[in-house]
Amino acid sequence: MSIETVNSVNTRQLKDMFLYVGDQVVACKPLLTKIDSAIGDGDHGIGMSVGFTKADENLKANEFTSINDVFKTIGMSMISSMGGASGIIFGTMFVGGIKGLETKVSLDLPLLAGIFNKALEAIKQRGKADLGDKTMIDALQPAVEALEKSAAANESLVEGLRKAEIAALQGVENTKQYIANFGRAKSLGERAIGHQDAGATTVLIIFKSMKEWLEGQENG
Amino acid sequence: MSIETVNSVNTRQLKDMFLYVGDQVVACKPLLTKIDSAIGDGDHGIGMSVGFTKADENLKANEFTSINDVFKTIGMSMISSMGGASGIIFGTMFVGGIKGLETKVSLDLPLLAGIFNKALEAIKQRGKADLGDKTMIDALQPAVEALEKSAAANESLVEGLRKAEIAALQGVENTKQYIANFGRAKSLGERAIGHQDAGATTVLIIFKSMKEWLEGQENG
Amino acid sequence: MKKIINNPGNVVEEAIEGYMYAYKDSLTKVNNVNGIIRKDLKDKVAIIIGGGSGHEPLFLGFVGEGLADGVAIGNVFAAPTPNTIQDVAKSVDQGKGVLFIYGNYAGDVLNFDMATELLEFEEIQTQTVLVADDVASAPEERKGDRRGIAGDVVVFKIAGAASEKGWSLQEVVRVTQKAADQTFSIGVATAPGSIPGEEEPPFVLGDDEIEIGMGIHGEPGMKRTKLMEADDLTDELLDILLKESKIQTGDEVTVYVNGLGSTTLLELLIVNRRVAQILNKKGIKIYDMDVNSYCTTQEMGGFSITFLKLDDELKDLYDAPADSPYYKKTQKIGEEVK
Amino acid sequence: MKKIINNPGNVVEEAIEGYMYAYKDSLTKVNNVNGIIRKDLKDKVAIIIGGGSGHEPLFLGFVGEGLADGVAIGNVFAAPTPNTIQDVAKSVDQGKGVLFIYGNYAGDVLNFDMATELLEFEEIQTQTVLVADDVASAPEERKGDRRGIAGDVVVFKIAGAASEKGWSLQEVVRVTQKAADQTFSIGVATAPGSIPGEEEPPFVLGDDEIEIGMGIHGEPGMKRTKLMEADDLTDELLDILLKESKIQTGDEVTVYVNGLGSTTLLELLIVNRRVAQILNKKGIKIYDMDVNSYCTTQEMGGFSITFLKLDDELKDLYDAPADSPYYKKTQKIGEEVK
Ligand SMILES: Nc1ncnc2c1ncn2[C@@H]1O[C@H](COP(=O)(O)OP(=O)(O)O)[C@@H](O)[C@H]1O
Ligand SMILES: Nc1ncnc2c1ncn2[C@@H]1O[C@H](COP(=O)(O)OP(=O)(O)O)[C@@H](O)[C@H]1O
Ligand SMILES: [Mg+2]
Ligand SMILES: [Mg+2]
Ligand SMILES: [Mg+2]
Ligand SMILES: [Mg+2]
Repeated sequence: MSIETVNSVNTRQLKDMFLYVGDQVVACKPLLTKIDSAIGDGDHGIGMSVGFTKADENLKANEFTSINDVFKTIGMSMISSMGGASGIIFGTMFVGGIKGLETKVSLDLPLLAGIFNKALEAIKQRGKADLGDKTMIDALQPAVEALEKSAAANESLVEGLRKAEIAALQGVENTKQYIANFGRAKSLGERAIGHQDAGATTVLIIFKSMKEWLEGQENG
Repeated sequence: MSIETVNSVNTRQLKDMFLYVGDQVVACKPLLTKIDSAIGDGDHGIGMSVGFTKADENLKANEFTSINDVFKTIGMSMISSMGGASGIIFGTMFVGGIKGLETKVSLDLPLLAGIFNKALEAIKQRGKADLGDKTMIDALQPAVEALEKSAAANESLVEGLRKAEIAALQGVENTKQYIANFGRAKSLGERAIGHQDAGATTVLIIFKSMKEWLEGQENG
Repeated sequence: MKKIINNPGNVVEEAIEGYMYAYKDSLTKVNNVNGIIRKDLKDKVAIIIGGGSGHEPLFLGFVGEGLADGVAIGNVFAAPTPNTIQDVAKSVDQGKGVLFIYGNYAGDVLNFDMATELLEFEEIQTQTVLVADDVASAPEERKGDRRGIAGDVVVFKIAGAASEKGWSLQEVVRVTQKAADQTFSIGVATAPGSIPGEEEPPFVLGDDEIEIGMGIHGEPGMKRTKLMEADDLTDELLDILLKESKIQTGDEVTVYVNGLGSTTLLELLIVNRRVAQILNKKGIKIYDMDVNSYCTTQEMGGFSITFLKLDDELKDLYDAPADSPYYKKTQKIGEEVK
Repeated sequence: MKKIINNPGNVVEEAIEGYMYAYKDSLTKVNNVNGIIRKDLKDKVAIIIGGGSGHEPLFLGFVGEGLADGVAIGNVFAAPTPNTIQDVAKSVDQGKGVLFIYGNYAGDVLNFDMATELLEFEEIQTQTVLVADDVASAPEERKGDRRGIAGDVVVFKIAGAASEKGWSLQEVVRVTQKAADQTFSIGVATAPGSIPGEEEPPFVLGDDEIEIGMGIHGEPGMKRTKLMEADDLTDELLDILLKESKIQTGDEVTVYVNGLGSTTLLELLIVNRRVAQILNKKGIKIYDMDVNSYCTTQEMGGFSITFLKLDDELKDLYDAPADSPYYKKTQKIGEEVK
């Protein structure tokens, strides 16, 4: 690929991108474990590793003809292997946005923003949590908003992801101030304050890794 | 009592002497625990405390008309409260020597030597252990021999107990070289070497405390 | 933490294999998922239980006559996946409906609910009763937020007995919900457990610290305090439990004293003594007491006390025979079969 | 070590009290001593078991139908006193004789033997079968020196079933001795237990050290080694156990995988999986497997594996129903009552 700005990825590139994302999340397992231990039950890193390892396996074992299939494979891998809250929640982050979507073979920023926006709604519906409840939504929602804003400004895919990462990071920071209303940290009350949410951290890692992979493509 | 050498004790004094002995053994509970932990199951100090505490209770609750009764009360207190190997073994150390003995109201060195000698035989018969098996016998047998020798030389009761203590101490030292053939240290083989036997240590404490009590009477 | 395991990623699968070797005469493994069902399925409402691993014998130990018909097993401390639940449900359904019973945790609710949606497509009728017995996890006003802990077991017992009687799904749900509503627990933690394969414990307690009300995944409780004598600690727990449950003089309860892992039966029996003394003093009738480690968190230290407040209907169901690998209730010889 | 106790000197008495509150319908406390007996004593040979406390549910948990008629309970890790044993024996004797069954430890032998002497005066006929299943504790030439560990339970089971059939004392002794002779165990320790009230553990193991063959009171075993994977460890234990027991292709065994306290059921099931795999591979028939923590040493880490080699007579007795608080064997519905 050229050093030009990447404005869209095809099915094969999308698969490669998420293989890279998965590797990064798996590499962060100890960090996620530590964060979930502080206010949850300590298994978030393990769960995400299981999910992305399964996704990795299923991505590698198959050829894909649409980006819909890539998203679906990742999401269903998570839902069918992880269990726990995050199996459904992160699974829905991938399958929730492609429901009813016509078959696509390339992904640009507007489409990505649209998919994750729909996924966000699906997550909220399933999990009943909203912004400020100290969940992954606190990172995902601002990230989605950043994607949308960037798309509206006709910015490139990589630029959109850069902004999404920044927004997700801010979201993770925000979770430190919240008490938890969902998940295992729920009963913690005031004690949760000062600690960041594990799932939100995973969302940050996902956006950061998508961006890194794209940057790698630009510079490569 | 005078500063004269004490040559015999009456029933009441014998009771007081063993109340003192009991206190000393109970005070040594942590030491005995530690020794039994190294090569046994760590409960010898607890067991001896239980036994002497029960003896203490029964000695204090009753008036005694013979030294036989004092010995019997101590021994039966142990047998009926301690359990474990040492309940029988140390119980027999007190009841084993007065079986068939005519009623006595005072105890001198030859009688003490005789009682403990008979007790030693009873212990051997019950427990099937002998000198060199790394048990309390390794302290008791030399102590009894010292008492007998001292009695044969017409020495005083306190002198006899001084020599018994020295002999018991040597016996305890000897146990360090032995492998154990009885009790929980049995399976230890060579690994028991270097460690002293817990029961032998208790025998030493008993003789040492009897002597101390008598010396206290002389000086008092 | 020294754990007797192979690859940490395989603990659940391998434990299930080991379990199946031991109980293959009465249980069957469901293909491809971590689910187990009874061999002698009856033509009745099916009871399905489930939850994360790491709490053994909960959940897999309670499949059998008079208890659950199937269990959906998750990874360590993680709810089972929707497809596991779905496959277990399909394997046990007799066309009379399926009742899901599990502890009230976000992850479990999400996964069982998704399974329910999937099962709707297959026209399998499902109902759910959540166990939310842990009074330390939320005040009465937010009862629906309470977590499920050892009380799971007694609710399974009631549901299993009701379904075994051939009751309709609606009736089984009604009485199971009644049992769940009347089940109250409180726990205390003295030491953390561990996640197999992880070096660090999920939480830390000081050398002489305990935490009253701590959840079975180390969820924070009501207060940290110094270690105290068994009787004082039991008194404090009972104060909370009696207040929250509103159980009072004249009521009748069955009591579970449940060890969390490394707290020994010797200790649990000492606690049980105090529970009985206090209940007797308060004039609360003791129908039965069960002292066991049913719901553990690996080698976590501590225990919980559970009360199920009984009425005649619940007593009858509680007394029914049960026969699973880790919970058996025998019919006494000469006793009338109800 | 944080223990949930009151005065350390009272743990045994208080635990017995707590136990009696839970099981008073089926058991009776013997006055003045730490002994418990069945309520529904039958006109048969009486089975008495006993030993030190701290190993719960051993020994007190195994009194009931098809198991022991009475238990004599000692202080923590100490044999029961002669008068405890004597009073328990007097309480259960029906004039058909009493069989003492206990683990082979010096203290237990001394106390039970003294009780035997005392009972002779009262013309109560007693016999003794020692359980000496721990193959790590002495080589075959000194089989009589072997300690008794988790194998106790399966021997109690056989004896209880035989006495329940109304057999004579001589016949019950014969078959119980046969069971004891055919019971073999090997253990491994990963962490020490504790004596309630004592701060220091009775032994120390390095952070990654385990000890193969260690006894249930921390008696030294065959070798210290590094922690290994469950399968490798199980293989090593099975090698020793199969060699010492001479159990071979074509033989039939029942298997107990017994946790020592803080080793979890999850881990024990993983061990059981490997045991089953190896036995299957070697063509040794598995009649039954029981994975439980029957014989513990407080919160000691580790486990033991026990084999009882079966013949037709032993199988029949093993299958008989049993019903005690911590061991139940149910008659399957439709199964013929033997
Ligand atoms: N209802 C919910 N909505 C959105 N995210 C949630 C919800 N419940 C939990 N989460 C996310 O899941 C994360 C915890 O995941 P994980 O530790 O894997 O599951 P569990 O809580 O079952 O142990 C939390 O940090 C939070 O971000
Ligand atoms: N057969 C025996 N003969 C004499 N003394 C014995 C015998 N067996 C054990 N002992 C003594 O008992 C001591 C151990 O007592 P204790 O720890 O109280 O009992 P246990 O061995 O039952 O835990 C040993 O140190 C030893 O001196
Ligand atoms: Mg978690
Ligand atoms: Mg000892
Ligand atoms: Mg979890
Ligand atoms: Mg002992």
